[in-house]
Amino acid sequence: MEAHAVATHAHAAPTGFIRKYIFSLDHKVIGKQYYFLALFSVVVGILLSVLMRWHLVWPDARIPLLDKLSPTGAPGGIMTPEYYLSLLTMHGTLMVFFVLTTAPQSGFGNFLLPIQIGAEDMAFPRLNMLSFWVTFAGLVVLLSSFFVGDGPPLSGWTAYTPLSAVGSVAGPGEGTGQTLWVISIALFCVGSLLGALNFITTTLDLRTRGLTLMRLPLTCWAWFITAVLALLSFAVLFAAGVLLLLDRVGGTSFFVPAGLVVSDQRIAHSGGSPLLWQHLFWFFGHPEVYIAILPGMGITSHVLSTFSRKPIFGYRAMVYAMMAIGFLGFMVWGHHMFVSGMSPYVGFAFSVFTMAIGVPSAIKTFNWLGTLWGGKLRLNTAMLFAIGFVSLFVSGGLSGLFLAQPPVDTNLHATYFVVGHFHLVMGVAAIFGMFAGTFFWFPKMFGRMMNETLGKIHFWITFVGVYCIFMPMHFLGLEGNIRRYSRFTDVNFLVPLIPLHKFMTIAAFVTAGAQFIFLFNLFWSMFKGEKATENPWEATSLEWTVPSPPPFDNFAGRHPVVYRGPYEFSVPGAPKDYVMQDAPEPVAAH
Amino acid sequence: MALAIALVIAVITVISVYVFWAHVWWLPVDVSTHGASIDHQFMMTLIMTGIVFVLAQLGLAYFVWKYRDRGDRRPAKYSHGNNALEITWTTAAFIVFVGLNLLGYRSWASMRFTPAAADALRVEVWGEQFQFYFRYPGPDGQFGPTHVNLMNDATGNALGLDRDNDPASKDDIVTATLAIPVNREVELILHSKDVGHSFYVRELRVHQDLVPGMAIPIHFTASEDALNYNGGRYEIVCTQLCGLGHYKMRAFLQVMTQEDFDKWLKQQAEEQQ
Amino acid sequence: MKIPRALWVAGMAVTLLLAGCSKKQETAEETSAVPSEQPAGGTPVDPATAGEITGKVTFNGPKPKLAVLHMDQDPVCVQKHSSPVYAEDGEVNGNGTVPNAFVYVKEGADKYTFPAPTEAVTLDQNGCLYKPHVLGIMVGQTLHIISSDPTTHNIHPLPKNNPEWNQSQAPGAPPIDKKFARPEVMIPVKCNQHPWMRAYIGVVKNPLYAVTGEDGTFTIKGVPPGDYTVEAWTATWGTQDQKVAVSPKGTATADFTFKPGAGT
Amino acid sequence: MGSTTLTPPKTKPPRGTRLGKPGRSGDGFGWGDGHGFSGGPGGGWSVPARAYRTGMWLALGAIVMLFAAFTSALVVRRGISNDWVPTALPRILYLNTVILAASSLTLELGRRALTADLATQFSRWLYATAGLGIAFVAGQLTAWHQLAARGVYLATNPSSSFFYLLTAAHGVHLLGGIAALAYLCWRVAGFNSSRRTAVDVTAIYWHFMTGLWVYILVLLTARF
Repeated sequence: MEAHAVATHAHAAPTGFIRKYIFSLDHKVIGKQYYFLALFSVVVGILLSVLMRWHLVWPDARIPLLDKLSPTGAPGGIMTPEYYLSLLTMHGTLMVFFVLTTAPQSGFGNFLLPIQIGAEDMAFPRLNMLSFWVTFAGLVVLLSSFFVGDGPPLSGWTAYTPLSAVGSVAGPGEGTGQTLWVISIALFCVGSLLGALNFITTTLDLRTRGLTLMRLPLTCWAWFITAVLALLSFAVLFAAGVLLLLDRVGGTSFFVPAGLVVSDQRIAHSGGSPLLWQHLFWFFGHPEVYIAILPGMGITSHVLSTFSRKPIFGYRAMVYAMMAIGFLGFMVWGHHMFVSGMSPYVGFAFSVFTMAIGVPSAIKTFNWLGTLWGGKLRLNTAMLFAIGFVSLFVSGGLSGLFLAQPPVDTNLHATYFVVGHFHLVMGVAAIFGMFAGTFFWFPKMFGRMMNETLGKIHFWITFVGVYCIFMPMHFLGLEGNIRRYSRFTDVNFLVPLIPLHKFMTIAAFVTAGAQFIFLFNLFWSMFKGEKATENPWEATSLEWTVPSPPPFDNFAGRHPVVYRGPYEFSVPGAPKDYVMQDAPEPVAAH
Repeated sequence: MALAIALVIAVITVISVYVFWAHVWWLPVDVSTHGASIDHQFMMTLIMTGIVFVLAQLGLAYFVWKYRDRGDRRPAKYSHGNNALEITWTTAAFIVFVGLNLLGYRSWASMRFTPAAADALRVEVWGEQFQFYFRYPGPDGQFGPTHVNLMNDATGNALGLDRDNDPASKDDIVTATLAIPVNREVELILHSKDVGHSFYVRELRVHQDLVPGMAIPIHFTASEDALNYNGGRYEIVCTQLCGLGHYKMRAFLQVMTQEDFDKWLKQQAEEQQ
Repeated sequence: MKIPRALWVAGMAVTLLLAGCSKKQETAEETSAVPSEQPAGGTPVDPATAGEITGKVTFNGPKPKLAVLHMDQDPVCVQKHSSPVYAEDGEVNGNGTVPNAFVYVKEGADKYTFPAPTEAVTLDQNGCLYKPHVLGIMVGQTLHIISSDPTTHNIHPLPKNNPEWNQSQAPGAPPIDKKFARPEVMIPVKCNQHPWMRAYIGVVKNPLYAVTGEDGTFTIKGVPPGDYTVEAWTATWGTQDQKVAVSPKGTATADFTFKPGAGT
Repeated sequence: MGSTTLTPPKTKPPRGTRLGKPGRSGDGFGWGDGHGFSGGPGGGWSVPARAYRTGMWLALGAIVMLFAAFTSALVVRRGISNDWVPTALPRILYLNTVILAASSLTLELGRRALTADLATQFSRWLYATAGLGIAFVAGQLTAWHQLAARGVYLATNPSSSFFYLLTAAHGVHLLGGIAALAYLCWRVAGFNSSRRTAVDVTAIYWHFMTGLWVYILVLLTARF
């Protein structure tokens, strides 16, 4: 594969529509393709969550048009429990894989990494194109499960075995739907592995002259470390997916133990281990949450520094903290399994590492605050979302400290406390990172500015909205409100909690509705926005030295040479309050 | 704008803290002997994270307001950081986080590192889509073997007991309600017939997955308090996604005095002979 | 629902998707193709000469002790019953007769045409039990599933020969109408939310079937004259075959006696 | 990282002329510290050869993780259950091992010939390597047939599941290597002692595949 790519790299700008926009080798086009793939997925994912929230609090309500979408999943418009779980599975899978893994890393990373390191393109453009199209195929296969057999699987995005392994006898969607799910994930793994390989190689080998590792923008560091995590973890998920597929269609018994009786039917498997799946899955799954959040951290650092008009506080500490998160991220997967039947001694060891991983996260937070301290804050929309990121990351991160401790987790495991925790810290925080990135780099990507007024309205509703949705989940968790229930009417202690759920559902409706403001702003600005200059934010990294949008080969044959770090703002004695990375003139202080 | 964001963050912080402080929603009552240590560890964590939460959020709010661009000529502070500060807060965070975790060691160890006492009441818990069954060993103290070819819910033999041929099964009592005596250690042995389930009684602070192919023991003691709430009746719920009926996979736990328990068990035994 | 392994080895997801679609179409075609499965131009039954088969099903052995069904987990089910509910499989009357046995003409009726009745067979969920417990239905005839319980059930047939499905029915949800494309005796039906709930559906090619009533007797009406193999099915002791001859307008008798030890 | 050789300055990797911009020379950019940078302003831009080595080592890293996951599954699966029946491996596997080892040897001989710019010998060794690779795959398929003839299939028991899984996973990866060799054979005239990145990168992969196979064989035969 590599041999094939050798030397086919240096490419001229294609002219045909297909080569230019569809099967493009240009990292900028591929980055936008990833971005729009994620945008489509997030719209579907939010729609699913709205339907779920609706059903949760008005379980007997007739949801308009839902019976048209799935006559068996919602007869008469009333959602069945199995359809709720199908939507839940699809929501989780879409969001985790096709949004959180895709947009911040493959979307922004593809568009910006080569420009920020002064390269013409990624190291392997053909692999890059392949990785997008494999990911696209994964999305198509996943969505196709809505239209075959009993619909999408109901085993959740974690697909715990044996529920996911024994076929349709275990529930609707566990036939064809679950098989399609596994294939989709396997495809996604392949796409991500190819992408990760490309990112790492590009960062290591294509940096321009003068751009030492410690002069990289923190975004590049984040993408690089994320790519390392992806390379090591997606291979394991792929292996797990192959084993699961063999259990499902090949009659093997990797994850299915002997003597199962499902719906009074004996299952002809023997000797497999359900915990093996959990170990393999979470060995991937925990690094995965850092894959989702690290690029957001990079974007936030970049945006905070730019609009504080200050160098990032503790650049090296930021880099080392990200490395530590990446490293420790591989040693904490067992904290998902405290009550799974895993050895309690092992569980405690995992908890120590998990608490330790809170340390680099705290370092990052302190450094962000340090960056704001003494700054000259320009509170535009991108900056607001970056500030929102810090707030949400703190809130969601701190609730992780409860779940990391086995005794405390005993009572909170599998409750809404967990749902609130990970939605805040890796869901909406990461999405706030994406919003910040979108407002920040939109001028570079599309050559026009986004509307600030609409952006701010969108920010305010979203920021308050997500707190109204996800903060109460922690309170529900205290009360023992179990997650993944399709209604709360059948367990006595859940019934008094329904009013709070109603509040959250209304907040979810409003917040989801506010996203139309963003979508409108995005597409309207693409065509009607104010034309962007080369460097509208007065930022310093290399992407702001090229036109907006950049030409096909980014630097038009020029070789930028880097003389300094990426966050040289408000340098005393400098003519302006920022100094470009490629500015050769000496600067008074350093 | 700066004031607005500062205020919003501050208001969110205050409301969040208030809800925790005022126990608007709170942990359910604890009716186990080990629950106090869990709740204590929870409180320690809550206090620590609460302090960090308030400081970080209010700090963020304050900085955003204080350091907004006021349009004056004040330049931003040109600083790349402070190594002493980095080392300080790294060390502090490490000590607080890991130290907090170590404080919880004894709570976890007392629950999980030691087996149940020899005289504990042993009960098997069986999960299936979507029902819990409980099996008491009867006077012989032995659980008879289960036969997968005999498992049939419709004949009332969900666990596949062969009462005619297995002497140990003869006196086994299978119920759909878990009754336990108060103040006596109970050891549950968790099994699953089909997919993963979980056994969770929030008032008992007991939570453990049922994993097919494994027999997982847990043990606890219901405290005297257990009789005082809701007639000693608590809900056992499944917390591991197990299929379409997950949301109503539930059973009841009835805590009784030892005499009531003996009576109840005898009555169940008579019904099943 | 298994997908051929060769396809997996190819690893072509899109191909698989197509396989999924084509499989679905296949099922639909089979359903519509059912009437043509009957021999073309088969003999219609002449009601003027048709006779009947009657008999009773008995069990010769110690009366099995039926277990009490534990409904504790769903108070809705408990409230529907004032006395303990016993398992229905293996029920034997005091005189040894067996209710809920399924008796049908297994062989000998293939030369006749029996159009599938337009009226549906109703299966009710009442008191967290299926009513009836055992029922017969013709290939292509509609099974009409309703619920009289204020709790959610799921209907989960576990066929060997027909496509498996599994669908929840909330209180107030519309009835579920389903058909079976291939004959199969018997299809167990289970509600996973109340796992003790069990019905048996006998899907047959002709209307020549009956279920023994409370008294253990049955009558199959409208049988054209001829020689037949009649089978009786019980949930507990398996099946028995018997040859009977039906004369024009005559009544043939087929009694079945089951013994312990046989069956599942 | 494997970036042991720097790109020869001012030479284009093979095929660079096909799609590349005319008149540009390749510079070894990328260290960020100016290492390997030899062109001045206005110089061309292309991917340094070490990027292909880096990419290959990363790919091998992912493959290592894949087989590490399979290995841990095997160890767990063998450890926890009592239904593990060792599968007697067909003897042809040992012959296959020799064939694969020989192919690594011929590939190395080919690379030596390339270093000495002995074009004919290089192409002969290359063809020999590809031929041996195909022979190995054929031998593996024969092993599958022999097992199947004995009635041992994928789902027969856990050890046979792992046998088919690991041999198939290795085989699929090896086919990739054969494709790369076929590509090298196709463009054999384009390589010489200084234009050889594709050859060297393929060699890394091929030797890794040989080592991986020996590892799998040990894993499948070891009794522990």
